[in-house]
Amino acid sequence: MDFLSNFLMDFVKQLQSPTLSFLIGGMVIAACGSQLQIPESICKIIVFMLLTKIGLTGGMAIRNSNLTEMVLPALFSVAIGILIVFIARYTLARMPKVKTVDAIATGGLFGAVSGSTMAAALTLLEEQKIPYEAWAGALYPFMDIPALVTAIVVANIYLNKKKRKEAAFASAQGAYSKQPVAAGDYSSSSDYPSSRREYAQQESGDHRVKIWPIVEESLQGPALSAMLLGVALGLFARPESVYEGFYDPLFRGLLSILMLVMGMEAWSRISELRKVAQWYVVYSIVAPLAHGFIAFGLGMIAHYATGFSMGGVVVLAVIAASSSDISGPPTLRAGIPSANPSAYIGASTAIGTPVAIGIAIPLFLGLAQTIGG
Amino acid sequence: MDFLSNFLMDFVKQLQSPTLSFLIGGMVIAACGSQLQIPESICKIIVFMLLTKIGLTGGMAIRNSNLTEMVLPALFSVAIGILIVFIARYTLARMPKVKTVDAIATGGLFGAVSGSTMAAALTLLEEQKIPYEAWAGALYPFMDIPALVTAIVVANIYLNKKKRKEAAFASAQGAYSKQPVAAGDYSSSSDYPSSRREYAQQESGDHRVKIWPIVEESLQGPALSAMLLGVALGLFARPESVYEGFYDPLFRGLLSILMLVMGMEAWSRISELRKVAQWYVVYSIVAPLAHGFIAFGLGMIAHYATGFSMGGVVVLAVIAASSSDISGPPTLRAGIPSANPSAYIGASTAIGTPVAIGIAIPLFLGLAQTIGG
Amino acid sequence: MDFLSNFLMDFVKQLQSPTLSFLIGGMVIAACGSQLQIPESICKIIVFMLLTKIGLTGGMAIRNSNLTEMVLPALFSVAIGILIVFIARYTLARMPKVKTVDAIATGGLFGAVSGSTMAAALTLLEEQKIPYEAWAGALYPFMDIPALVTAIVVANIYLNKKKRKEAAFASAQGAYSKQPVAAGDYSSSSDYPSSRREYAQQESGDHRVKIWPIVEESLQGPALSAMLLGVALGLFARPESVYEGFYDPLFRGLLSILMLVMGMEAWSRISELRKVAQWYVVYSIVAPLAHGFIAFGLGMIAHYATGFSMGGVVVLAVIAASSSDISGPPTLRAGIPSANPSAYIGASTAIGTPVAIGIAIPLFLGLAQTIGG
Amino acid sequence: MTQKACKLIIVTEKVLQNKITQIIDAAGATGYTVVSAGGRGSRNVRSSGQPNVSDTYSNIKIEVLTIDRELALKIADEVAEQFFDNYSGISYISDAEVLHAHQF
Amino acid sequence: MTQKACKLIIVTEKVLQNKITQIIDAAGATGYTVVSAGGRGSRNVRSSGQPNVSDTYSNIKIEVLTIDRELALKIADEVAEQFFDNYSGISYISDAEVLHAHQF
Amino acid sequence: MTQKACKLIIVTEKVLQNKITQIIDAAGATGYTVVSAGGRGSRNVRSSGQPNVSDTYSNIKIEVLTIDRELALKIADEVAEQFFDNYSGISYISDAEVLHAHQF
Ligand SMILES: Nc1ncnc2c1ncn2[C@@H]1O[C@H](COP(=O)(O)O)[C@@H](O)[C@H]1O
Ligand SMILES: Nc1ncnc2c1ncn2[C@@H]1O[C@H](COP(=O)(O)O)[C@@H](O)[C@H]1O
Ligand SMILES: Nc1ncnc2c1ncn2[C@@H]1O[C@H](COP(=O)(O)O)[C@@H](O)[C@H]1O
Ligand code: NA
Ligand code: NA
Ligand code: NA
Repeated sequence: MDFLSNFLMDFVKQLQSPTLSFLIGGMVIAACGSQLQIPESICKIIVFMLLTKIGLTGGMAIRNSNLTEMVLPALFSVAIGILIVFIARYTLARMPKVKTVDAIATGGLFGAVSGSTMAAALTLLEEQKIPYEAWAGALYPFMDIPALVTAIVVANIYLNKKKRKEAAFASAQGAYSKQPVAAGDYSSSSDYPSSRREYAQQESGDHRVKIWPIVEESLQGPALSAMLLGVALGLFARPESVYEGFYDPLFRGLLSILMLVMGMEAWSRISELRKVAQWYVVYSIVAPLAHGFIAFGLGMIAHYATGFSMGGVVVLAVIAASSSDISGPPTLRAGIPSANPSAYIGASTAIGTPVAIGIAIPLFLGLAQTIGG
Repeated sequence: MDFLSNFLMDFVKQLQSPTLSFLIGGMVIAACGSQLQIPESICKIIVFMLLTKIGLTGGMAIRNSNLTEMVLPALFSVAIGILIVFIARYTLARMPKVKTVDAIATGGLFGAVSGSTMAAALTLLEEQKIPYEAWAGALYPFMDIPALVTAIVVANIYLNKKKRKEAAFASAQGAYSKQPVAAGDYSSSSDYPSSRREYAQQESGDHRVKIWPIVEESLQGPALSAMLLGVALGLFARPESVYEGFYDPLFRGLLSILMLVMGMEAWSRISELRKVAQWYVVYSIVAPLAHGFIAFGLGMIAHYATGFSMGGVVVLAVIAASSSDISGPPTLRAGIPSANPSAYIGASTAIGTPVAIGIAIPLFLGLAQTIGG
Repeated sequence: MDFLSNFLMDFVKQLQSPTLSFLIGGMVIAACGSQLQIPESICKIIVFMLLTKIGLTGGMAIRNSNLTEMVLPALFSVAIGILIVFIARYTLARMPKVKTVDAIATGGLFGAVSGSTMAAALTLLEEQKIPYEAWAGALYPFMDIPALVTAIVVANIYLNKKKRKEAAFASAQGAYSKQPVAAGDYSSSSDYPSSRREYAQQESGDHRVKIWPIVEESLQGPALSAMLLGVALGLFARPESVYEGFYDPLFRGLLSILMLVMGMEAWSRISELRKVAQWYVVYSIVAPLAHGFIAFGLGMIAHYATGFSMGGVVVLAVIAASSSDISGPPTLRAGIPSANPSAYIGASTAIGTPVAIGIAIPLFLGLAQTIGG
Repeated sequence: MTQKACKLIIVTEKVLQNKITQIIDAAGATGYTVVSAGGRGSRNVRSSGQPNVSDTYSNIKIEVLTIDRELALKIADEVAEQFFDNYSGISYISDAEVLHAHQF
Repeated sequence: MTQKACKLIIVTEKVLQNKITQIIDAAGATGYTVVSAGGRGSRNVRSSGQPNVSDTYSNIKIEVLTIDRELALKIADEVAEQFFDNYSGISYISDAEVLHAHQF
Repeated sequence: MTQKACKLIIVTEKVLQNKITQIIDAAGATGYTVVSAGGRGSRNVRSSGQPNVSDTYSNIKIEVLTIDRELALKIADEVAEQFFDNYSGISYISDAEVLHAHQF
């Protein structure tokens, strides 16, 4: 009882933190119809600076770290990223009115990681003075990439199975469509083939999806490449002066602006969710918390096994709870073109992300404090 | 004599402040034909940050304030906002070659408030170490909205009166124009009705302008909603860490960039003024000072009645002297579409704002120091 | 031996500085195909802030300086700017497959100054605690403008000579092309003159290029006008508060982002160089160092003659080694339209600038330390 | 299968974007495409109130493919009637042929 | 010397830009022009995943001048076949007359 | 009342914008519309010198509605003569019908 009331008070207190209150503020002003716009170029540079800073922190930390400590958490990250996709495959995809590819893509997005959600968690950990491994941010790619790769591979295996026959048929048509069209008579209406082939069918010849291009595309995305750049500079250069005078002090303020944008974005996406099956709403409320608990559990194993800090456990839980907002969507769009982005982006942006930031972060923080303190 | 020379020396010193010198610098480099451009996205984010900061200051102050102190200044703000429109209605509008609607819209713009001018005043007050109520910035909407609403209502009442007959005629024509146009013959020139109806005539049916939509539109504008967001966060959240580490320290520097832009903008708008009656020039030099003096007087009443600080009196005078630059123009454009924006925006941007910042701010500051010291 | 190994260790250490490591990082991530983009509006505002800051530093310094000290370095700057163009005229232009106008334009660009390269040098000087005259940044226009003017004048003299005959012929044709074209018959194909005149030929009537418009265009460019604005404000206003609270503390961090962009840009331009003669590659590796050594030598003369500091000598060498990236290209494009920008921009951006920043800066810094220490 | 269509182009001030796209939707067109534009016209009824010193365009160009000329004219007429007294703007039509049996 | 040409216009999602310009190049067109666009269509197969709250457009409009109708149709066909099942997009053609003997 | 018109389209490098709009004004056209564009051409006389790594377009597309073909050709001719030797660019014309008796 006392525990619960403490927990709730802590919870409210954390909602008052700059990070979460700007998120809520964004939702509120969007709901009020505010015309406020944060230009896209500003959002881009903020994301760049936040992830470069996280990377720099990680890179400078790794220099003096015992990297064997990172092995177990990194392995768990990979496992969680893959697991989340299969959870979606065998829960969300089974729901009525939910298309299987849409569900797999949604799983991929929820398995992937949001840099801004992670930044919010790191900030709150610092505010609460809970220590965490400085390399914790570097777990990001270990969960992000496996989730996206798994989703794309699973979706294409599913599509290949389902479409083997149709694909054979369509490829015959495709060849036909390449024969020269009779031209010259401008007003005559030529007869166009109306059938088209599934994009993934190009792979259908060898019945295999190539994994490396997906990994490469993820690493080249703006979020991950900013972070890896930061790690590399932190490792091999001496960025301390700009880190201390620029990237670090501006971190929280820039994050508050980004949170505002994410709140506004969440609100404006809610209407899109109406067009898709209501199970997406259920999934995007439950999934972040479920994924977070799984990761929290695995993190506790690492805590007892290799001394992974409680702060690190929270980071692991939050990146599991988060869903990708920057590099995930385009990667999935290209890798599973037949999946409906309204479904997966809507679910993630409108509900998944606010739940991850506004509920999962304070929840796992509180849990860590209760267990750890 | 001594007083005047002191005053003049103070004046020059204030022109040397970063805020005012960047404004003048902007005018000078624009006059020299500089190709320097500050991207629009940067201006937008600067305005957002300045007004959020002012809002945060206000919100955090209100938490520990006796809000009854705010009642009188807020009432005066409303009164001044309305009064300024009527002043324009009965002075500028009576001048030869000045169209009445244009004059009313100009009055509305000069009655409304410029967030950046206010930011400049607050910065100079701080530099001069003159204390003011932290909630003083929150007077903004109390003057801004009444001025815009009054201008739109007065203009539409005027237009309704004037156009009742024409409107009846035009609405008959309007109905006619909706009958289907004979199509099919591509080269024949169909006969289009060339008459159009006044947009405001849509209101002419019930002879009333709806006030709430105008208020709503003002509140939803980017400037006011950033400020109100700041107030709300200052009140209900704990934004101290980002306030002290981000919004507050960047305030002056960002303001200097915005002042530069406003100086450049002022210069480049001057040519537009040539197209409108020269009375606009007279009005936009005199009005900011006149409005400022009225507000200063009312502020002094509040000073003696309820202990409103001298710094607060300066803020009140400056927001009266200022004319809106961000949310005012589009609101007026939509509310009084037949008014010529070259007239009101030109008058405000090219002359009104430089006068308010470059003359009114140092003037009222000096006055307050002389009276208060 | 010991000297060399010391020098090399210093060199590597300087490559680890934030400035140079972000440059290298940019090249690496571009080579890895990163999708990271720094929005153009961000680059513009960074350039503005860096050059305003350099200007402010200079302007505030000049207030308390003995300006006669600046005379010799300024004269040397002018001389170097002019000399560099003639070097290109009599070396690069003589190479096989190199068009003379292209070579002259390349010389102009390498003679002109890059604000960001200069900013990098100033930052490294500060990190190494090597003192330099605060007005050193103000040498920029003294080298930049003469180089651009010389290149345009030399190119047009060359073109006038070469084309006197062709020009006469073309201008006859040009007059012919102005006679009214028979219209009315929409489907008939009118006969267009296919010959066109060299743009510079408009000047060929009086056989003289006007110099003042080129100077004016340089001064009005975004980089130089930001810097001159800073100088003026530093001289005549009191910008200390924004300088210390905004422009100065953000300088290094913003520079690191700009260096990243320049690294990415350099890499992505390399392919363009393949289209032009390979002598451009040789030139753009050798020229920055050669120009730097000439300037270093002249700087040493000023060092012994008038006490020009060793830090100032480094600045002089680096601005000589640098090639213009912002205002130079458009000025040359307009002044020598027949020169191929792929050649000069490619040479400068892809090789010249990385060499100037990554090799020339640490080289001349090391040299100054060795000589001076 | 190609399909003859009429293409209506409206160039006007950015502030009108929402109001005009509502008219287009209400008229029953199947879609529209909007592009940022700058420009200068003969009437210049009203200047746009956009900042001069920044790098943005203050006009928009809206293109609407309609199945027949009548619908295009209806939209253009409505837009002109409501706005072109007080706002800058021009509209014109040209022919187009929509490909691939797009449901438009 | 003017030259009759065919102008193909494709309006579709920005993410496809690179893939479509590759198709255009491969088909042998001499060039293309791309413009940022916003819009609304009838099919709305997929929404773009672009942020709603920012000020950018998420579509592109690509214009290709081709020497004959056949090439335009070939490009449009290829694009529609590969993408228009899963992405928003429309394509149409109109006539144009290229001036000045531009090698296109 | 609709009015037959000629639409001239010029796609060229952004640096020429001011110079070309001066030519258009001087030639007596009543207006023009400018749009930011990217592109690739066959001639690529000169690359634009714009940054590759940023997200902006370095071309512009200018559209001029003219009352007759003659004026369009005059402008195109002048532009090509002054610039297209040294700058990338293409120009073409098509037909249009201006609506609502716009004074153009
Ligand atoms: N002759 C023209 N050719 C192309 N665009 C035009 C023309 N006249 C006007 N426009 C466009 O229409 C807008 C409004 O024109 P106006 O109402 O005449 O001021 C201008 O800003 C231009 O973008
Ligand atoms: N009738 C139309 N007129 C103009 N543009 C259209 C039209 N229909 C569709 N579009 C454009 O094509 C894009 C894709 O259309 P759709 O595939 O129908 O969703 C839209 O976002 C619009 O930009
Ligand atoms: N065939 C084409 N179709 C559409 N746009 C073109 C074409 N050719 C050239 N352009 C445009 O014109 C610009 C200059 O072309 P060019 O002078 O051939 O390099 C290119 O950057 C394109 O934007
Ligand atoms: Na996740
Ligand atoms: Na006011
Ligand atoms: Na140089």
